[in-house]
Amino acid sequence: MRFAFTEDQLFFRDAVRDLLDKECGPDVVRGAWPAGPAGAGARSPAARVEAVWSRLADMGALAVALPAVGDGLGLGPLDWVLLAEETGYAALPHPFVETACVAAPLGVAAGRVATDLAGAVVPFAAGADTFLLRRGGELVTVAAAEAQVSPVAAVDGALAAARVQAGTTGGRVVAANEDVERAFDRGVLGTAAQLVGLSQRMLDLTVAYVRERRQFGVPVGSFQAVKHRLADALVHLSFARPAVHRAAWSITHDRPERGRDTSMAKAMASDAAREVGAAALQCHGAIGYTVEYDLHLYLKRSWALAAAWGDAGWHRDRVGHAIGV
Amino acid sequence: MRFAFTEDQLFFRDAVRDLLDKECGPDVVRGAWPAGPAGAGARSPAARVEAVWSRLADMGALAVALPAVGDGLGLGPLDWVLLAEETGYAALPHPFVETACVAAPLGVAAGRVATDLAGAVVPFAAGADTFLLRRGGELVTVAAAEAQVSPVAAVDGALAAARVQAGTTGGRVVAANEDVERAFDRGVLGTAAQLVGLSQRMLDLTVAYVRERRQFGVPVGSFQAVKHRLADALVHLSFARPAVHRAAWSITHDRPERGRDTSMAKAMASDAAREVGAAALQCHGAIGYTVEYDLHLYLKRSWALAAAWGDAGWHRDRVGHAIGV
Amino acid sequence: MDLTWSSEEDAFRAEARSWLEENLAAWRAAHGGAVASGDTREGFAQHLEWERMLFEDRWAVVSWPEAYGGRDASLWEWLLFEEEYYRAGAPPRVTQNGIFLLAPTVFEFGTPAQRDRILPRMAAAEDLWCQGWSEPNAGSDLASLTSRATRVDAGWVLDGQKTWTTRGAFCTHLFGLFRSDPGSERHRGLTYFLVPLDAEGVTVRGFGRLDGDEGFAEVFLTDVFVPDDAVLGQVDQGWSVAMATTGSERGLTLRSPGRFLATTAKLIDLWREGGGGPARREQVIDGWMRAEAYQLFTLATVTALAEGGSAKGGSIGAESSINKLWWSELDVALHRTALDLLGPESVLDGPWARGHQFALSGPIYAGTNEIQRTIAAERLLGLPR
Amino acid sequence: MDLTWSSEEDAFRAEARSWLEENLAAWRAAHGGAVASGDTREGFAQHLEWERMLFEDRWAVVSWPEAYGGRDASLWEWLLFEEEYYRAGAPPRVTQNGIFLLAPTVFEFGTPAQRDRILPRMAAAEDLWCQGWSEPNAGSDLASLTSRATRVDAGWVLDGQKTWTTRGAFCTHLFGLFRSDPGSERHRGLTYFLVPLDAEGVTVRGFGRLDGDEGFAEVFLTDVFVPDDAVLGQVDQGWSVAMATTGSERGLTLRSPGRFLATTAKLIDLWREGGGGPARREQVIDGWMRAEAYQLFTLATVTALAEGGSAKGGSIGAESSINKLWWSELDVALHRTALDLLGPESVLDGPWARGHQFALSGPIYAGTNEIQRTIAAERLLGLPR
Repeated sequence: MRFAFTEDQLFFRDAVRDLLDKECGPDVVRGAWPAGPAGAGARSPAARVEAVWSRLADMGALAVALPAVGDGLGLGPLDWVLLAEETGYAALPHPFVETACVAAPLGVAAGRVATDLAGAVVPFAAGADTFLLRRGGELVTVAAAEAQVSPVAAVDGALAAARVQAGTTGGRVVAANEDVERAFDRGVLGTAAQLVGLSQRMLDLTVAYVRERRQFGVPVGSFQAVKHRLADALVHLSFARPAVHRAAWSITHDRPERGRDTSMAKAMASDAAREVGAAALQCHGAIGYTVEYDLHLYLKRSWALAAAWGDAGWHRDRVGHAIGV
Repeated sequence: MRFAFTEDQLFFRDAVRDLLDKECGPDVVRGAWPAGPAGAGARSPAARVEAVWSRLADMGALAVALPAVGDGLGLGPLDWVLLAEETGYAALPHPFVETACVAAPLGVAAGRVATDLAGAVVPFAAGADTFLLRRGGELVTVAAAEAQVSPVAAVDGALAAARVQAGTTGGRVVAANEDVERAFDRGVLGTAAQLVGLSQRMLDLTVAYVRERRQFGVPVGSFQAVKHRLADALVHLSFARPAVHRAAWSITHDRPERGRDTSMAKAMASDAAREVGAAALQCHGAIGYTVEYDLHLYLKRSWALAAAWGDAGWHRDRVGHAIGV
Repeated sequence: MDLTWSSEEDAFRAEARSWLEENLAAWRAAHGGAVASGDTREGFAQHLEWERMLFEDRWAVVSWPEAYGGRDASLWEWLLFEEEYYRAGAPPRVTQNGIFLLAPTVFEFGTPAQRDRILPRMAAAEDLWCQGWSEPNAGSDLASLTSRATRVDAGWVLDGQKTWTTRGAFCTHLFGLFRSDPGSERHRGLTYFLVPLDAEGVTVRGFGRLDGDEGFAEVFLTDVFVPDDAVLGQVDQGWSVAMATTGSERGLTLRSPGRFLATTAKLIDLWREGGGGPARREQVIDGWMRAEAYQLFTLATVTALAEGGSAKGGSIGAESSINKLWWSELDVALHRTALDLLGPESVLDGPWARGHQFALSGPIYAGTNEIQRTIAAERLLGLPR
Repeated sequence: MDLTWSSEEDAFRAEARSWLEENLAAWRAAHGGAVASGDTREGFAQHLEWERMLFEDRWAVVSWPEAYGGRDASLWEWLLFEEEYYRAGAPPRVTQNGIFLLAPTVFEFGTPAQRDRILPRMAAAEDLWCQGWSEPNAGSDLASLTSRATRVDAGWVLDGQKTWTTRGAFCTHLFGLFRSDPGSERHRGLTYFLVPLDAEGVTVRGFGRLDGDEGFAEVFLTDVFVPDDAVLGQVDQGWSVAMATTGSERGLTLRSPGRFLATTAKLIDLWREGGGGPARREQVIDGWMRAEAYQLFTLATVTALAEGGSAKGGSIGAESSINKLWWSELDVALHRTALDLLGPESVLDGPWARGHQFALSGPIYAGTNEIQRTIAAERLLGLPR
């Protein structure tokens, strides 16, 4: 029994964290938003937004789970779950989960991948190179040019979401049967990890704000109501995180409880993100309600991901079936 | 449109309140508990417990809804709902709701009444003179001596609960068909009103305690966490109360929404009692957890009544059916 | 107790309902069926047309005296009108900061000349008022504001910065507090001013809100001269004047039950459209009960107000705090339930998602819910400060 | 990461399981199948027999050194033992205040002579320890205690009153803090004392708890002489000595996940017995997930402790606050759900109702949850005091 990551895993996590900290600040996330009042505030140019993805590729973060031929490392969820957490922390405006966690283990290495495994509203569809789509009991890959992509307006402007249609033929079959569910579970896990990262980001932002912001002659963070609300947020986050890490282990070892554990992770991470997000917004007060402040970038991503890949209710139901309730 | 009681209704309420304030303090409630450690603390003798009932009868509070012949006033729920609230506030250890609200309008004036309309665990069965029991689609009255009464141990020691069996024949039919449901709704309403009264009592006790109790050099009630918890308790109580009063109106006028409104009242009053009770216990700290302090008398009654006459979940379901959800 | 409406009230409701139905259709048709949000510049102009239609037929300010454009309607009729307004799906009132926040204060504290000057133009949506309460360092802690008013000949010179002024970029006037006694602290020495935004020295900068609308503004004031009659109430007594308005904002007027009853009806429809499964059923029922309880609480409050004397206004005092806690949390709960029902589709920028984002502002604005809880605990329960 | 148990650990678990099964049956049979609550006088005596059976076969204190009656078990084995203990439905440990609260402090601060004197008799349930933290005016605010210790020749004289001492009326010894420096305030000048309850000048009065058991006691001390070796740790340093113990109380040791996993399993059975309808299904699933998450959090904590050096104890610091918040609220939620499932039968004085009442004490004792939230906010999030 050992419930902890290896030094290598933590080392890679730290490297990705450092990269994103430097290269994927809120200005970069905002740079992925459409121009307009909703995306107002400090914005990086498109080139900087693109650069993050290349840098992640350069450092091998996208190839962790690619089969161990060529650039691939052939590693499993325990090796990428912390990276997913970091991409959540940064609200990375690119399909890390879809590309590196879902598609790569299927041997798909064709640029940015978007997939309808997440639901009919496909995140990051607008900039995708390849679509990974359900067809019957199989998963097929289709080049972006061969699919019909109908963009939709999402609350999270950086989500670049769309509905995607491809014909009933063509494309390459990359998974079937149980492997489709495995791919789905990897996406669920990656998304749950991103929600944990997003929750951590929202909590960090809020703690920093309430330590500085003064009202009634004292820092807002010295009020018991604020302390207790943020303590509760921390509690939610602290208990969702090990559920996510355990699911990574269950998937890595293809345990019989894989589906149950993955769904528990997503349900808890989605609920935690809702609690933490609500606490963050409330403790900020009016400034949190403005788009020029950064909180909304993370809050809206957390709403999007909580609803994608099955929401908390859907996954709670799946857990129920697994435990006979 | 006028959502308020008449002066007469308020006057009668005040009279009952004064009586119970003088004659039905916590020592009297505790006097109705079986002797033993669970009922430890200042206890009045049985005679004083009995006296409260006689005094209520003397002032006419039990005959408000009795048909207007003899002592009866022939009045409706709007005239007794506030009295029920007061009996809840006092945690009166007698079957006021069963006798004065449920049985009296059926012309039953045969001492203390207990009824299985409340559920299979019949409150105040041990001291009842008459049982009002479901039989098929009818309600019959049976003298206490003719029923099999099997006492059960309830958490609320003053509840004097039992399971009650009577034969399939005998007794007097006092209601049938829709009138059975009307009798049930009166019991639900009276119980909801008692829950509102109990919640008010628990809140009052707690407010008084936290104003006096000092820790860390200041009154406990000056801490934001305590203030906010009790403010939330007040909010719950303040919005449950009008729901109860509206149900009294709906029953009085036998409105088509009678069942819906009554169930909404019970659901909200039960939920409010749970919230207020939990807040009261928590804000008291350890002393609230002792039987020598009074809080538990009201807390345990609130648990008992929240579960009797259909719990919050049961009534929420009934509301759902009524509104097409 | 009588929970039925009189035949006159029923007739009033019927008149409101048919007017709303007909005129809403006409207004929407005039904009090709696609009216923009009233918190955008384009949508604000469209909503002003709607406001003028309301005014034209005396529905803009039903409870005001006829002389100012109202119908002298009772509080009950006002409630009925609001219920019909939301039931009809009519749009948020872009004039609400004037008619719901400022107007009660003008009625109470204004001179006859101020009333005559301000109220008719406000009712007609000719003057558009925004509130100037908050400053960058005075949000929840309103009394810490630093904008100042300096006495000069025949008037005052205002300096400072206001922020979070809803729709400030589209309005013509601002009301707010300024420190008129330079040596004063906290609640003392403040004065309530009425400021035209086209006055020299005023700069307004709009900025974006969570829901994507450019609905907030910062207002910068540099050496802005206003005459003596720009003062509402007494000099240096602005705090108590403002608190009357704040009471209105928190209380009955801004959040009529009709809004939540209408949201609940839509939520029930949404639940049915989704197949009406058991998973979220209790939440939907709970939402209905909470909205219904808000209606009942309001009826009790209006009864008390009506019987307490003034049938037109009066004060509901600290009770408005529990009122605000209830509706603001109810609104969040209703919208969260809707998002749960929408599931994956909830990420789309639709009416429920917009409504959710707006609902989230409820526990923040008009005095945060933390402040409301403290007020309720101290003033209603008597807990020590 | 490896979430499997070794074959040695599996064997340890199997041994514990079969021992518990067999011996629990024997113990219950010896009392005609009806063992009273350990918080009543009669039940306490019955539970002492159980404690002695545990000690006899070295299951009383598995993680202690063999010399003191333990098995030198790892924290992992301790967790496994606890899980089996609760799964078997074995009773609450009436010795827990000694073995879980005092013992870690004795291990850390006791002299070799104190360890030898105290620990074996504690393990054997010969000395029965109760805690003497709270006083009538020092509950949450522990540092405001006023019981005092006066230096005399070769020892100390203790005076004062302690309260809320769980099972104090049935115990033989008390541990607690006394003010040894008469001029000191708050956390300073306190000393940690070990007091035999049969010492001259000690009076113990039991009183009733919410769940009907006589489980609390007040302890009055008047001119009670104790020798020098009744002091644990250094004179006047009692606060830091006590905090180590309090950390244990709040932390890992008192609330092993096994208890909540066992409650959850019973809750699922209850839901099934009631027909398994949809109304409370989500609550049941949620309860299971929260208990499971508590288990996982604990595994992560134990891993960190095991790798941080001491595999036997170590400190989990302020993290124990979020631990306590989670399990105490989980326990309330599980029991509330059970009462909901029981419906009208929930009013009966049965195991779930008892469990519910006990669960309600969770957010109060061992540092109220309000205090835990403040600790978590200040020490883990770094919010200002």
